[in-house]
Amino acid sequence: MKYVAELKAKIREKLPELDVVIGWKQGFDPVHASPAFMTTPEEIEQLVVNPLCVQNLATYLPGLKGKKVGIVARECDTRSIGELLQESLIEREELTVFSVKCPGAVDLVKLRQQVGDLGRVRSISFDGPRVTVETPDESSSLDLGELLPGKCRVMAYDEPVLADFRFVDPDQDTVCREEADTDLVALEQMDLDERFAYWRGHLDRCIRCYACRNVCPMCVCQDQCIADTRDPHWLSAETDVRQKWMFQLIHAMHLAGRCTECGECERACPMDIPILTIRRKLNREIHELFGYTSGMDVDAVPPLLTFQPEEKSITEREW
Amino acid sequence: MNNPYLPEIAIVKEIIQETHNIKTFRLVFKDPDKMEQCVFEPGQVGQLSVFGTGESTFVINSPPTQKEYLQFSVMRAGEVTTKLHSLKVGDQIGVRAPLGNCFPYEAMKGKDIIIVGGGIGMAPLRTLLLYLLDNRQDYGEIKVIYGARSPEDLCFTYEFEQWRQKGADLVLTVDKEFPGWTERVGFVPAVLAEEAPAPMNRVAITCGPPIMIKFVLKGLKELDFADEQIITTLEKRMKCGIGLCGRCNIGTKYVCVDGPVFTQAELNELPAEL
Amino acid sequence: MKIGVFVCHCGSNIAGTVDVAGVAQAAKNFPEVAFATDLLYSCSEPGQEAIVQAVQEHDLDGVVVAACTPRMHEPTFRRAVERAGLNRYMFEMANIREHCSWVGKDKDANTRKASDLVLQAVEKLRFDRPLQAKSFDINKRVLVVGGGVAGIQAALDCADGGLEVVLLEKTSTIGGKMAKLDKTFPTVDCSSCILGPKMVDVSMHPNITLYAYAELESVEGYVGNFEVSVKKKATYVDWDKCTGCGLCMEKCPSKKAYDAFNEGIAPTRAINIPFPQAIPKRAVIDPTYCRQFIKGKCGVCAKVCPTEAIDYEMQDSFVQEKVGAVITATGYDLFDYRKYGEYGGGRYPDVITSMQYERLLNASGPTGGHIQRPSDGREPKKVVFIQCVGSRDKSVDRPYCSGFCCMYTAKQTILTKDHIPDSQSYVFYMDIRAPGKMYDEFTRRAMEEYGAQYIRGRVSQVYPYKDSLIVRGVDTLLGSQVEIEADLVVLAVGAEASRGASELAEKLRISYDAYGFYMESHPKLRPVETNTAGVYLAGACQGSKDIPASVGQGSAAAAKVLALFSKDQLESDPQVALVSQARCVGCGKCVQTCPFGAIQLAEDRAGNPKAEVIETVCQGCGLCTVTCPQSAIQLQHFTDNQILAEVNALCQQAMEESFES
Amino acid sequence: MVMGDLKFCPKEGLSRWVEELSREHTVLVPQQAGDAVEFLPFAEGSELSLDRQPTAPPKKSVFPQTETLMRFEYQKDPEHPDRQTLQIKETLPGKEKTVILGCRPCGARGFSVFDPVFGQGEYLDPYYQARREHTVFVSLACRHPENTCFCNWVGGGPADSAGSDVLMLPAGGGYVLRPVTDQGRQIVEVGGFEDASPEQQTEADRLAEEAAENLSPAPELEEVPDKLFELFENLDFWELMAAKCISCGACTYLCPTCYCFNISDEYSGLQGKRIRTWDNCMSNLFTHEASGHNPRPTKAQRLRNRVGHKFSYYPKLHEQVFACCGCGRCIKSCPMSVDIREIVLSAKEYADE
Amino acid sequence: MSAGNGRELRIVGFLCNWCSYGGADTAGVSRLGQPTDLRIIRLPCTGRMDPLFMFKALLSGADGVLVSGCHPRDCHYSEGNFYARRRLELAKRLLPTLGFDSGRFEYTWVSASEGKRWQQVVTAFTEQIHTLGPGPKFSH
Repeated sequence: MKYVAELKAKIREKLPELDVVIGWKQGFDPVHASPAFMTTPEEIEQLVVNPLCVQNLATYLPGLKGKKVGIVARECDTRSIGELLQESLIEREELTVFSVKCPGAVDLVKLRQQVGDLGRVRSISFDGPRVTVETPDESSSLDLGELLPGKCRVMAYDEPVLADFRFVDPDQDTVCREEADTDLVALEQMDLDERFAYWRGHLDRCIRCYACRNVCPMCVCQDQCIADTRDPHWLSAETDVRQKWMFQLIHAMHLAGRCTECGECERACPMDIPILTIRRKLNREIHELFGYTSGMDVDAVPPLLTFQPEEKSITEREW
Repeated sequence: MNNPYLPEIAIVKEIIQETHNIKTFRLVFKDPDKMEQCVFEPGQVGQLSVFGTGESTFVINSPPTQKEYLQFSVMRAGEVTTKLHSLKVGDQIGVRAPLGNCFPYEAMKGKDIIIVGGGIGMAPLRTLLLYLLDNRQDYGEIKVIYGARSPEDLCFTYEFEQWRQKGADLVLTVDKEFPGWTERVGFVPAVLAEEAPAPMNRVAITCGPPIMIKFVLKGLKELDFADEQIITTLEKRMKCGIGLCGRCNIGTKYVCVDGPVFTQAELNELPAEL
Repeated sequence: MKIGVFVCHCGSNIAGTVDVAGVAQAAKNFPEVAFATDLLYSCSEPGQEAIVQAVQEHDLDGVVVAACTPRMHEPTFRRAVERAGLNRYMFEMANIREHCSWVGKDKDANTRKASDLVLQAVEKLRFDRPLQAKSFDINKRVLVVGGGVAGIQAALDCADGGLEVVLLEKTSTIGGKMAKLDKTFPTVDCSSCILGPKMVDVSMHPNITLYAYAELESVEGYVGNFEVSVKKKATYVDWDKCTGCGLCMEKCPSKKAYDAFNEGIAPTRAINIPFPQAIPKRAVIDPTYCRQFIKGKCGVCAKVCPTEAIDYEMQDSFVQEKVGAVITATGYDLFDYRKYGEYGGGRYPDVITSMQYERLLNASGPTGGHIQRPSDGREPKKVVFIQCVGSRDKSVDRPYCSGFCCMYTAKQTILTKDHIPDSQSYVFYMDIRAPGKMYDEFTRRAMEEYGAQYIRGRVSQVYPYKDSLIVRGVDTLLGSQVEIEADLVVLAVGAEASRGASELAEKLRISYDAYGFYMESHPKLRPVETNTAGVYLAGACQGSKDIPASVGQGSAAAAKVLALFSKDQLESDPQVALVSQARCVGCGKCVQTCPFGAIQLAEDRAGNPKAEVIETVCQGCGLCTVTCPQSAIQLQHFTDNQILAEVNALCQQAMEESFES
Repeated sequence: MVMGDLKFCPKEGLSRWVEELSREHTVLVPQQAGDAVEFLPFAEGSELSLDRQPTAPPKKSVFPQTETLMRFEYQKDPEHPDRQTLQIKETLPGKEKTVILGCRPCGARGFSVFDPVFGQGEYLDPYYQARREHTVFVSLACRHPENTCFCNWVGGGPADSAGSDVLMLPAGGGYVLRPVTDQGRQIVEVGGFEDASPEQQTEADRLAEEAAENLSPAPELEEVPDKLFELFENLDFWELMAAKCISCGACTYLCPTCYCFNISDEYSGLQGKRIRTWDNCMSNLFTHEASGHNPRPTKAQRLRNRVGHKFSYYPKLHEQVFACCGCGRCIKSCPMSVDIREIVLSAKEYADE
Repeated sequence: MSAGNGRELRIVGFLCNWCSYGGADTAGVSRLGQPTDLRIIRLPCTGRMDPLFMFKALLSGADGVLVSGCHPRDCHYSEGNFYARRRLELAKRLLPTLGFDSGRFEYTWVSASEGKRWQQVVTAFTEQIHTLGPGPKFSH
């Protein structure tokens, strides 16, 4: 991105006032970017912004409470920041948001489906909507639009929820877009038995590593999660699919009205389980019931922490 | 093959309410042969199982010479200890014992002894003390400083007289004045400083709450005890008790098999992760 | 842990459709159950004794009684368990009567269900922990809201019992509806003669602080320690100076003010004292009629007032009071007689309400006790009374019986005859409800001695004819249509919840029924208590009732308060939320949702924010427990683990069965 | 190696062999499941997925995520319900043979880290041993090392045979099967394969060599155990290394050598079981004591222990062998791309200022 | 009064103490016959009803879950059922996505005086669950 130089200059300027600035840098191989915790000018030089910068860095913010933190954030990432602020999990004064216009994102699972094992990719380059990937065997030219993660196809973010500094290239378009939620639509076309079998099958793979939980910016409990306690004893330590399923429901219900659909849970899942779908379904229902979208308004109250004596959208079933 | 995870079934023979949150359990193996075969050394631990709740580690605090039962003192803190406290005489539980190392009682022969205990920390020391008293002739002076917050928080009060009769110089202390309390008043480290045992040919063994240990160690240093002369026991969260599950290590040492007894000199070799 | 299970026969109530001994036998195989038996009547003295004995004999740690609903006997058994030396929260009940034996016919199914319910209770009990009630000081002052006869009685009884009483009345005088009445049934004694002295007692009692023309603004706190804010509405007369001489009222040029006390049958002055015996006897300006307020000039009252008490600039003011208990005695309002268009109420001046008629009968009323038709002042000869106007009628959403209309109508027919000996009264009624002492005799007297003609049937229409009214109805006993030419039609309007009752209920956090009447704790056994500790009910605010019942309830509520205050300290229910400091992350979501403000954020030693429950304020609803994502705040006795244990107990078999293989 | 031991399995002969094996044994083969590749029991029609490194290693076949150690039951005498007796029943795994076919050499090598701990110390783990004894590993040598592969750092290689019973070496449109153990030899015999031709053998060796060459060169790690020990108290270093870690268990649960476990009881009514489940040293609760004390409260301290265990404590206790097989799963499965190689090298190159 | 073919299904009820538990008592006192499948768990308030209990029950093999509390505005704790309504409605709407018929879970309001209504609720819900049949199965 052309704005990266400008971004680096701004971070350099602000760094003396900040304890750390979180951004991305090149990771261990061509297709992986990695969070960068920048405290020195040299580290700022390593900063990159490209469609491989997939991590939502907002997830680190609650853990850095009390420190002056700068964060490089895409538009969708600022939604998580907005929600964190709304719940007073972080302090606005401690935060400096370097808002960057999203260059698009690559779903590595989709990339793998296209080019095979990512561990063999020698190089990857971006030229507008074209993505060129080189492996020892071949060179592929792909369309970035086809590689976008599902989360980029359900909501279009033109502007950040909040920003202290904004970086946009001239003529840069918004890459994410609002389309039908294909995963959910596909699921809802199945009959109930198939859906049950779908989840039973997928969740059976879960290894209970809790990457989905730990990467979630809205998981406030972290070390105190009820998935790990015996008082209360919601889950047993067993690894049968019930426990795994129940955990997903715990996570989803605790996120209801708070989930910012950043998709990190699904991205982090080493077993590639499509768990975002459950959260997305809840978000859709919350929108329908309460006209509410999380994270967009720092002053709003999450819908499950309030009520209306007359609920317009809830039809009381007469029994 | 011997399955080290498999507890023996034991029956609660007697329960002694020591303090408001400490109970002592006397356990007998269901299989009399096992009782017979159970050989352990002072300082070794056992894993007590309340099936359905889990297992927890406690020092066997009866002396090896006591063949009638195994004794454990349990302070109520977590899930297992709470469940243990709800046991009744006649209830059956699981026991895996003995595990871990023991106090170097052989190496202590011919030496003067200073035992410094606080609160529930007296439990592991009791087994050593009783062993020493049973072999009184092998050891020099045996001084015991035992303190607790209040007289109600002292364990084994019913045995103090016996310990004294058998030749222990028992110094009791509580944190502040209490009506009817005629023994010493003051924190354990302060009483240690007052007693000021000479370090020559002496071994110090201490066990108690971390804050007490910290100041007792400091006090012993000030009395010129060498690290090799100071012995303590460590506690860690343990599961398997046999060095496999991987959580109780400090660097290369596994508290469950390499401990719980360590000299200060040994601890100095370990990384600082207590 | 050792658990004892006691399965109650309840005579044949349970044993009739549940194999009680079989349930007890099954319970012996439940975890940690060390003793199980069946009892004929577990709540009886021998039954309770058997429980106490078994606890001691078998060294039990907890008790499950499978019997009736815990809403009935949980307190009974908790006391028994406590007598046996256990903590009273080491007890669970399995409801195998209301939820089982009484609703299922199949004995096998019922027995299985009863066993499940016992297992469920046992599994919950395994997670019960002894809970200790905390004691706290109480403020031995009581607030009585409403100065009608019920409130007056409650206030006087409390005051006589040595309590300081704050009495709140929204109008400018106490006395309520009773003060408006002429005579009272069934003795036909003068209402003001019997109420008047009580009103004076209130004004003279050293323990009673009266706020008239005042309303309850807000209530904070909890039983023993309520803090209330009282709004003293602006009267525009400084009551400390006003002597009630009445000069202002005499000279007031605004003579068309609405007279609420007289039910609007005659006008009053813009500045007025409602009636001569008013307590306090103080003037109030009605700014909607006062010329000083409407036109900005007049000032007559200010000029004539000998004590210079008039203050046109007066604003509402607020007083804070601390009390330990609240008695609500807010009474009732009358059904709007215009709602039955066919009766012509509000359209024809000679169709009036029973209360308006009362004021016509009353010697201190605007007509001096002479019955005069509102339209032309003529003395009516034929008076038709229509009963159940706004009672027992689903079509106007008043399906309940107001209970006192039959009686006051009978009284009014008697009084009519007394006032106008050549008059004839007709009463259209549905049924005569006269179950009180001397009540039925009274209605018979009205018919037999005073010749009131009772017609069983509804009136279909009232319409004007010449200078009188035709009342068309049906006599269902004769099966014929009836038409009566009446000079005056009196509608026996029913009672409905006092306007503003629901707002007050929400301030006090008490519940009210679909009609706005306050809900008592138990319809039979706790008729003056509410479900909010320290808030009691007296009089018609709980449901329509007559004077003796209201007075009785006033005394009952006072007795409850006196009993409550007989101790210097109260014990709080320990079934409250408890925060695990170690697990709380201080996110504050519980603080946000607690309906009682019972949770606050405090800091731990390390300066981390932690939720903290104010035990005496917590009501034990458990909302916070569900709100807290890490379940760090647990409602004691209803913890996650306890409910999960119940779920697991109930799903145990289902779970095994649902594995296909 | 006896020459006649080497057999050749043509590509199309593979599923027939697997089918044959699955008649007598449970055969776990990598199969596509969702977007992941998992070891699942071979059933008729199962498609082998051999092109990708399986998402999870075959660890759970020998060290299942949940192992029932024993069952217990409280038995009650209906006449005296207060007297209940406890029965404990040991639940050792059965003796049926399991074949893992198509794992990578690193996956099989992982168990060589388990063996000294679970099968050679003072206490032997009968569950592990039973499963280990009855499991046969047929490993597929790697042709194309990935960016995350570093088996050569820790003593392995694309055609490493440590821990394997049979090695499958791609060659000539099929596989040269090289039995490593007697168990392996028996397994290969089941296939009734022809001997591998010298050309096939040469090609297999050549491809293995090529693969090895494609790995980035292994650094010298000899001083790492001491270096890490020295760095123990340098919390700044560990905080820097752990900054991006989110304390999840993706790395440990997918690691072929991580063996930390938890033991807990689950019950229903009067019955229950004591289970052993994988545990994650990166979790705060791993060392959290009932008193509230935690010797490793921060992720930096936990990462220090994880890396320390693999590259310092374990080698110090077990003949300088690293507790790592270099499969790279912890790197590629890490949501935040934490790279253990980077940490080890940083420690190695760390110079006190 | 047994619904269906006589074989009971497992229905777990969560009732608030003040209204619906009382309503069920009232039904009992009035001897209003009901199917026997339901087992009731008493809660102080529907505000205590964590929707996760419902999921837990369904995943543990329950065939149906019924929650009942005070009518809105009548909550003993003023607001508990208002929060519950939002939580439970949302949870109910999630069920079909997971492969559970949303009819396996209902929440409703029954006051302490509505014994007749309670009878109708239990009867109708039990019939509904019998129509749906046993809940989805897990297999190993």
